[in-house]
Amino acid sequence: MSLQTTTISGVLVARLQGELDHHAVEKIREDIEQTVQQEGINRLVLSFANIHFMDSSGIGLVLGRLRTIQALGGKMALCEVQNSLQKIFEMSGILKVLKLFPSEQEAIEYVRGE
Amino acid sequence: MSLQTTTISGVLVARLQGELDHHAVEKIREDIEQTVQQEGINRLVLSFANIHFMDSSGIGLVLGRLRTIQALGGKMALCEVQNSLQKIFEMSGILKVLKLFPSEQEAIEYVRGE
Amino acid sequence: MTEYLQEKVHVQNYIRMQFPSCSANESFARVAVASFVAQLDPTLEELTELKTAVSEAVTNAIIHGYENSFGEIRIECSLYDQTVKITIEDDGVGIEDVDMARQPLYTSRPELERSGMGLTIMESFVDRMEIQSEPGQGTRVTLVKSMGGQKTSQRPS
Amino acid sequence: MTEYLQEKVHVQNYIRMQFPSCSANESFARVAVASFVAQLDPTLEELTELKTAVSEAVTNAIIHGYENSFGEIRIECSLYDQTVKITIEDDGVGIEDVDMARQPLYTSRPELERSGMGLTIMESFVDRMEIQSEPGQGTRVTLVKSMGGQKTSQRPS
Ligand SMILES: Nc1ncnc2c1ncn2[C@@H]1O[C@H](COP(=O)(O)OP(=O)(O)O)[C@@H](O)[C@H]1O
Ligand SMILES: Nc1ncnc2c1ncn2[C@@H]1O[C@H](COP(=O)(O)OP(=O)(O)O)[C@@H](O)[C@H]1O
Repeated sequence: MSLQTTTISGVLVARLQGELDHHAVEKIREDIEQTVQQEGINRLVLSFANIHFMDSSGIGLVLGRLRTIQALGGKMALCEVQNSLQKIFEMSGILKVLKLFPSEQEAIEYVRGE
Repeated sequence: MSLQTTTISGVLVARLQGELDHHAVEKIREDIEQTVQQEGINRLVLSFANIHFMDSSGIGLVLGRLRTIQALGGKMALCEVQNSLQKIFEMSGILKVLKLFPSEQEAIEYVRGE
Repeated sequence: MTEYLQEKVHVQNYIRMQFPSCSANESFARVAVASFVAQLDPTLEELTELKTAVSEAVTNAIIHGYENSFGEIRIECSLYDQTVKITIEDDGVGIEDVDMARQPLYTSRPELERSGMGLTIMESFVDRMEIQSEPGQGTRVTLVKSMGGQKTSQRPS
Repeated sequence: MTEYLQEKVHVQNYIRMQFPSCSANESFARVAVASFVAQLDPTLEELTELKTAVSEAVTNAIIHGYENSFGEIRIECSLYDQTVKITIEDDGVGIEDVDMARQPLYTSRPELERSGMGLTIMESFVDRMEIQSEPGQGTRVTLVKSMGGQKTSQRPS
């Protein structure tokens, strides 16, 4: 599991990679929280382009980051969720509280309020 | 594991696929022996293009087929062996008794005596 | 299916595994089970569902059963025709109220960012799920799933 | 390395597995071990070498140890720093003369198209191999290999 973060026009884009289980999520959570705090950012895009496996720990990660971003008065979105994760996303209720975009660019534009 | 056999100008080309262990080898051996007998062929090319894992059962398979083909007064060759199998092939001594070609075409031409 | 849960049927093949409650073993457990079950020739979707369910159960044993301290997890996996039965066992704290635990969104550890969806996902990804638990003794989850039935759908490479 | 074989070191993580002597379990065994050992961040080459050695040992237990009849195989795998120690055990017929068995090209079953290269390959693919065997009691093979040392080489994806 690894995480690549980059800031694009004031938006923190976190590109997740590997298998999103409890083991992987612990480190990713810390990394994202730290970057958000250090860079004083409150706009976040989580890219699932390279996630082909995820269990409910991934749901916890997404909802946890939503809580952080909302507490900072910011905006968050998801992008490029693979078909294999469809069922888990539907069951989780995430889709009721978060928007999901086919491309990173669209997600970035959305959280920038464009 | 699966096996695809085809006859090209009197040469039986057996394209191996999957992981060549003891479990897989048992069925492949039978299939090749049966086809050789049924079609009355004594020229054989084993293609390793789709074999990325092999243990010593694979060595047994190759040497066993060489024995069959030699008993029939025929000719045999190997082709497209992946880099990951290099060490096993070197240790096995197969390279001392069998020719190995980069392409199926070259192997076919060789066993046809061209 | 019921007979299977009661172990009245003749099992064709099985594996037993045990390992400590480290989160690094979550991926080992689901990959090992998937690789064993591959003999049933499952679809990619069936395999992903089973891996997800196993991942949830092992994570629960680590986080809830052993509360992130050391303990041993045991998995047994057996095949009968096109059906797999998996038990995931821990000797941890156990569950006081199994019916409450099975409610969607219920979690006893919200501070660890648990979503409370683990058991709900497990249940929906297998044909049958049973939970046996004794507070102070441990928990045993049994999953039963038929696989590789429809031979025409997409298979893992 | 010697200390490791004598179990004087503190093990960080381990798995224990047991399964019947079906040839279908050969691929399960090597994939499970590889997936466990992935935590050491091995190179693709190291991983393939280890999988090959495990495959050879499990095949030997099935063909020679249990002579293709039913029996149980046990694998234990433990990690210490960058080193893995694996034991593969059977309760089969055992080996009369271990030194002879270790000779390249020696096989007791040429009629099964065995090449006699299994133990030789195992030995060359790990750092250390030990064989303990008691005729009529069974065989235990111990493999020790350091992995993931050179962080710059190619890794499995
Ligand atoms: N193996 C277990 N040992 C003890 N308690 C468990 C175990 N598995 C589940 N539970 C209890 O059931 C609850 C619901 O589990 P689950 O649906 O997987 O959600 P989550 O893991 O997100 O809390 C847990 O919060 C816990 O209280
Ligand atoms: N687990 C085992 N139980 C009994 N005999 C064994 C076992 N492993 C190896 N042997 C003996 O050692 C010989 C050499 O083994 P190996 O080098 O792997 O070659 P092969 O498997 O091709 O025969 C075998 O032929 C067998 O007689």
